[in-house]
Amino acid sequence: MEAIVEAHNLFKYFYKRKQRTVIRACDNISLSIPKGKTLGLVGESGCGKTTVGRMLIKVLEPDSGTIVFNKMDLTKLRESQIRPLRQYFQMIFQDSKSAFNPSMRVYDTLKESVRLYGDIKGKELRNEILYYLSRVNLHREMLTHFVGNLSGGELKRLEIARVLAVHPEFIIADEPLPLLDMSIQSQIVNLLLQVQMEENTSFLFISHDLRMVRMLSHMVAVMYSGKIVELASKALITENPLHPYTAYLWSPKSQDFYVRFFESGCIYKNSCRLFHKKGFPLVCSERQPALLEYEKGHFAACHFAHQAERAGVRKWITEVF
Amino acid sequence: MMRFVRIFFKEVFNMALLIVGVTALLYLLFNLMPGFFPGKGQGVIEYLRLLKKLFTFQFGTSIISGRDINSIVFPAFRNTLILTIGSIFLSILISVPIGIFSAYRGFKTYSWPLVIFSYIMSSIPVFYFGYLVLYVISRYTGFLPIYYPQGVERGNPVVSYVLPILVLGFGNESISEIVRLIANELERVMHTDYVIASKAMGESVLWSSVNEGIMIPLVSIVFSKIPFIIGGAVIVEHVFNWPGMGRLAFQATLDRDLPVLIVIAFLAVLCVRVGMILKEILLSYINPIEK
Amino acid sequence: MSRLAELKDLKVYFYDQRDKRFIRAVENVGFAIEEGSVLGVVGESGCGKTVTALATMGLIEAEPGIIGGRFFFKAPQEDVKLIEDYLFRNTWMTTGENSTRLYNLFCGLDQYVNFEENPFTIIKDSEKWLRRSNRIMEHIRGKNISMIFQNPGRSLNPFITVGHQLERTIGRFNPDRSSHEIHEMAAQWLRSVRLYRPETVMSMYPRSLSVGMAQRVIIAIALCSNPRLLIADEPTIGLDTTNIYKIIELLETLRAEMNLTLVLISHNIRIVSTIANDIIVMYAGIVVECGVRKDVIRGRFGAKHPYGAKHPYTEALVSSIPSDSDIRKGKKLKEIPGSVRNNKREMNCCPFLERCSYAVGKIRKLCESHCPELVEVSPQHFVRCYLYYS
Amino acid sequence: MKRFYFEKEKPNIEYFHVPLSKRASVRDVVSIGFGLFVVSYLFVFFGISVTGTFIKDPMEVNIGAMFLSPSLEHLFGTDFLGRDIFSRIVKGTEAFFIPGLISISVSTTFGLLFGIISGFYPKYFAKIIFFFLNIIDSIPRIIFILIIIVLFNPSIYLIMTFVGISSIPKIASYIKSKVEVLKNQHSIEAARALGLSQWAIIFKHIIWLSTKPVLIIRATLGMGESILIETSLSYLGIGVQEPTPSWGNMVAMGKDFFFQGKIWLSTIPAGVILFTIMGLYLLGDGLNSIYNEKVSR
Repeated sequence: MEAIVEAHNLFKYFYKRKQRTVIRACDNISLSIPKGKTLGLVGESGCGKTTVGRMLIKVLEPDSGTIVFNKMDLTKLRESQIRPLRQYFQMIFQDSKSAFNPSMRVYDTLKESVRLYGDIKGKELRNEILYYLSRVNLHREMLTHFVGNLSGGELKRLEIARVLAVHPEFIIADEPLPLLDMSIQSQIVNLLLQVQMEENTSFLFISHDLRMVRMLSHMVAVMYSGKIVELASKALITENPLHPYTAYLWSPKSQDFYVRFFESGCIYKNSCRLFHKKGFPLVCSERQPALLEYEKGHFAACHFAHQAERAGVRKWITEVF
Repeated sequence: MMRFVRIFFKEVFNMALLIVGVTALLYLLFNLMPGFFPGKGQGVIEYLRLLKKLFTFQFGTSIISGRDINSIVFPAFRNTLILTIGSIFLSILISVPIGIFSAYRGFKTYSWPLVIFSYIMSSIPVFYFGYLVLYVISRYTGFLPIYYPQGVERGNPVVSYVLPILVLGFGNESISEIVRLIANELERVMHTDYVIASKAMGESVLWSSVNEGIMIPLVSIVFSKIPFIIGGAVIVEHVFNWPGMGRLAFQATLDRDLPVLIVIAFLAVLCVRVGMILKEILLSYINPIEK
Repeated sequence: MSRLAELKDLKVYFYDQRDKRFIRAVENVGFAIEEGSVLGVVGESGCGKTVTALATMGLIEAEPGIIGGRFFFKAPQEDVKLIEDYLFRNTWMTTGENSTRLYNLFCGLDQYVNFEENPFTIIKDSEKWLRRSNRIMEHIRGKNISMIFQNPGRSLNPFITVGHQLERTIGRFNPDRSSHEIHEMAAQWLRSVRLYRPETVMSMYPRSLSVGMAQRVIIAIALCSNPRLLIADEPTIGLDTTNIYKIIELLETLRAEMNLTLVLISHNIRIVSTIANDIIVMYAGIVVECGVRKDVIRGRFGAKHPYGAKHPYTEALVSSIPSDSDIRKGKKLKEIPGSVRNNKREMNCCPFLERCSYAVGKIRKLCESHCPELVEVSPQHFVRCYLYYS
Repeated sequence: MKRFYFEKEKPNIEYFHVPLSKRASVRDVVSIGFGLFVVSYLFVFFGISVTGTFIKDPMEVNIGAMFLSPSLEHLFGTDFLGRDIFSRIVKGTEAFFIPGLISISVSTTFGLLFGIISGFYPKYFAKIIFFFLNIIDSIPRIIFILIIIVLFNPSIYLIMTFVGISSIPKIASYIKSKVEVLKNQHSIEAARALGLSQWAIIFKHIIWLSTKPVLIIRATLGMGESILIETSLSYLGIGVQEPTPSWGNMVAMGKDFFFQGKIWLSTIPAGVILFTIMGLYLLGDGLNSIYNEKVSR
């Protein structure tokens, strides 16, 4: 199936004037999200996954690299040309309380997004808004509420309703789950799955929790400080992860190295269990492993990926509880 | 420590630039007047000579009234400085306790008369309040000298400072502003997470919320009120017939004496900019978060 | 083990200015904590678990606040002289073994509060009560009980450096030390919290700390006065999964080292069940189930209850978190329909009525009539549901 | 002090929104009420003085009726020339009403313009704009006015435009801080991601919803300040000249008779000034505490 969004070797460096350091937010990132499928982006906080999300949606300008959306190269277009296209890719923000204008009521926020791309008036507009509210099973009474006195779960659902009202084809969910309770998280996950089934929209689900991403997405990309270290389908990621970092993400209990400082060679080597187990092999600390395809549709960026089974990477996924 | 020095130099450069700007503005305004300013070389050379005169503090003689500006302006400047600083301290002394009390107590039992008092005080017109105080003092007590002891018998000038400082301290509208700002800020800060967390650690609420709740609003409002207080001084000096810079300015406007006015404006701007520098340094000391 | 603290039927009400109506935040919640054990309090957001923690610490300022209840705490002798010389002599409770005294920190509450039923009026002089409880709790707060709050980023004073804040707390609790010693103790505390470069961390401002590091610093600050009881309110919300396990491990090792009792409050029952000895499940301000961890999670299969005695809410909570196996099988997440209804005072049906999957047929009439009582299903395991009424 | 809470029987409709009327505490309601009362009687006075219906001729000298105490015929009594004080006060509002409005409109429009430009483009425009605004801001306002009086010998209207210009920096910095708060609050980023055009975001989200309250509050306080300035200028004798009545020069005229015991000659106008300025300040304060969302537990 042809990909709806493709990104080819994106680079984005942030320069910190104070400490004069360069933060490599995105280092040669290339993704492709097929139509109607979900790509999960997993990584610890501060590994640049939010910048990837923001760049795909042209809120942030990449230093170099191209973004292709429906066979249209976005990096070339100017802002005025992109605006009509914005209807097709939307974003759900992490802190939903600050994504709304505090002095607007729920009715006005939804009215604003419904009328954005379709000129609907009066009665029909009201039905449309009520339809979207019932779509994310919010109570009719919420219409007159200010955004201030809604609870966390309701705010997130309202944000989803606002995004759906614009009929997008591609939605980026930037860490929607961490601040919510478990039961509300499962409600949101089921809602997203239902939306995908009905409207065949494709998702980029950014999170730090490998379990929820595994639940939702078809393809999973694991990111570590600006680089994609592993890219595989949902089943393969948990069955036999090639990169030790994925195993560490899945069951963090089994890992106790957490000292991370940056040098040449593989970025993950300092807290990589394989590196310590194999007696600090030179190849790891010299050469930066590239993202190679070791199996059909299974990419990994580790020198020892080809002999991962023998190295027993899969054994580390012990039952956590 | 390095941070303060860097900020200081940045601000001094800023101040120099601003003062040049102010003098440029004044010079432009004066040139609008048809032929008033008897500049021989028109335009920039004249302006540079004016700048040199201003920055080296010898103001020469005023062309209109022929008086030597230096001898008039400096004592007046000293008096107004004392008056301004005294009244700033007085208004801080009055309004900070009221602000803290009304934030701490909430607008409940005892605090609302104090807040109403601070509102009345700051909206009384300064000139009337001066006369009222004069009338009351002279009518019933009579121990405070009403007029600044002119000429020979100096008397003790300190006592005669008390009355104008009292009036300007109460009269200028900064009291209600400070009370309102501190009450709102403290109210907000006392319910933030880190103050409740420190209260759970056993620390007193006021101690942990003093940085953001009181110091920042106080410093930012007091130092930005200096121009208004200097303005207020003009009126108080007129009421008390007090030989300050304000009265001098007023006299100068009556007999259209422009050079004196330029000098007074220049000194006032100098005062305000020094205040701004102090404010920047204090704020950067209290609030370490680099924007 | 002797009992460290016991809370008896705490009642906390808030008054809603907008609707002129009472909100029942917490209704007769009670639990007992053994010395050195870990108590897990689980419940969705907005079910009153944070209010209970704040009430025990005396940090509730909202009107009218605490209405009823007694909180016994084994405070050391010198901290409690204030309670003894007050008029309320006989307010302590003695426990079995060495009859140590547990002092009631809410003593004198009923003197300030009285309420009538029919128009349901509460008359409380909250100003005097706040002043009094502050005076009592000053000795207890920070020294004997300390608390960790929800989001670590906002619990540190952003205007002073981390080291300064830690030293200030340490300095307050052992005043006789010199500043150099205090600095050394602060560095030692940071090392004990697994922060390996204490000097650089101490010189940083809270804004430049990462979430995990901020949480560790807060734990260090909370423990530097080596309290007897540590209340951790949602320590793991907002953290990455890797950080969550590290923080939980850290809490467990510190508790073992310092023989500290821990009250862990969280919305995720899986995390709580990893280290808690006994668990309390709260819903809409009411304790719905309390008991030992094994019973609450699995529910003992007694004769009377073939499929294990568990409150439907607890069952839903446990099943809503996917275990590894059913993630692999890709099962659909089981969610609890609907959301927590704000608990006005007057409704007296079972709070979990609309969302309960068992409330059908004959039992529903019982559930709708009035709120069930806590029934002892098996030794030390109480459930508040009509399913288990014998 | 005992506190009584009781629960009125309310219909069981669950509504949670916070209408503006519900959000105000007792203190805000009182201050806004008082403020609105003051603003309304200002309009009434202005209306009367323009149409000149109820009041007597404020200039008409009547030597026979000097220093009359307040009576039905002369509401506030008469001054040393026998002119009716009440009608002079009513006429006095005309001196500062229109100039006040001019100064507010000047300061709010330019303040909004500069505030938004420097809020949105922090690096380039903000530095330039705030350089010039700082120049105006650092000259004390009354000295600035004295200079202008010496130069142009202006009427009260021109003075008030300069007063408006001199209060632009304050409003611009308030609006800039408000825009910055909004910017790092994601709400503008979300709107742009949604697809709203740049101008729609600026006009609807920023101007209409967020900065409108700030402008209204600054306008009321600005009106209070312009009254204070106009009265003190006319007190000094350089604002409105003697025969035309203004509150300032009424106080000035009254002060000579202060020590003869007739203090009410200058007390009445001063009291009216106090009443008006306090009303405007309270109005600004009440609106301020309503508009910034209080964190309700």
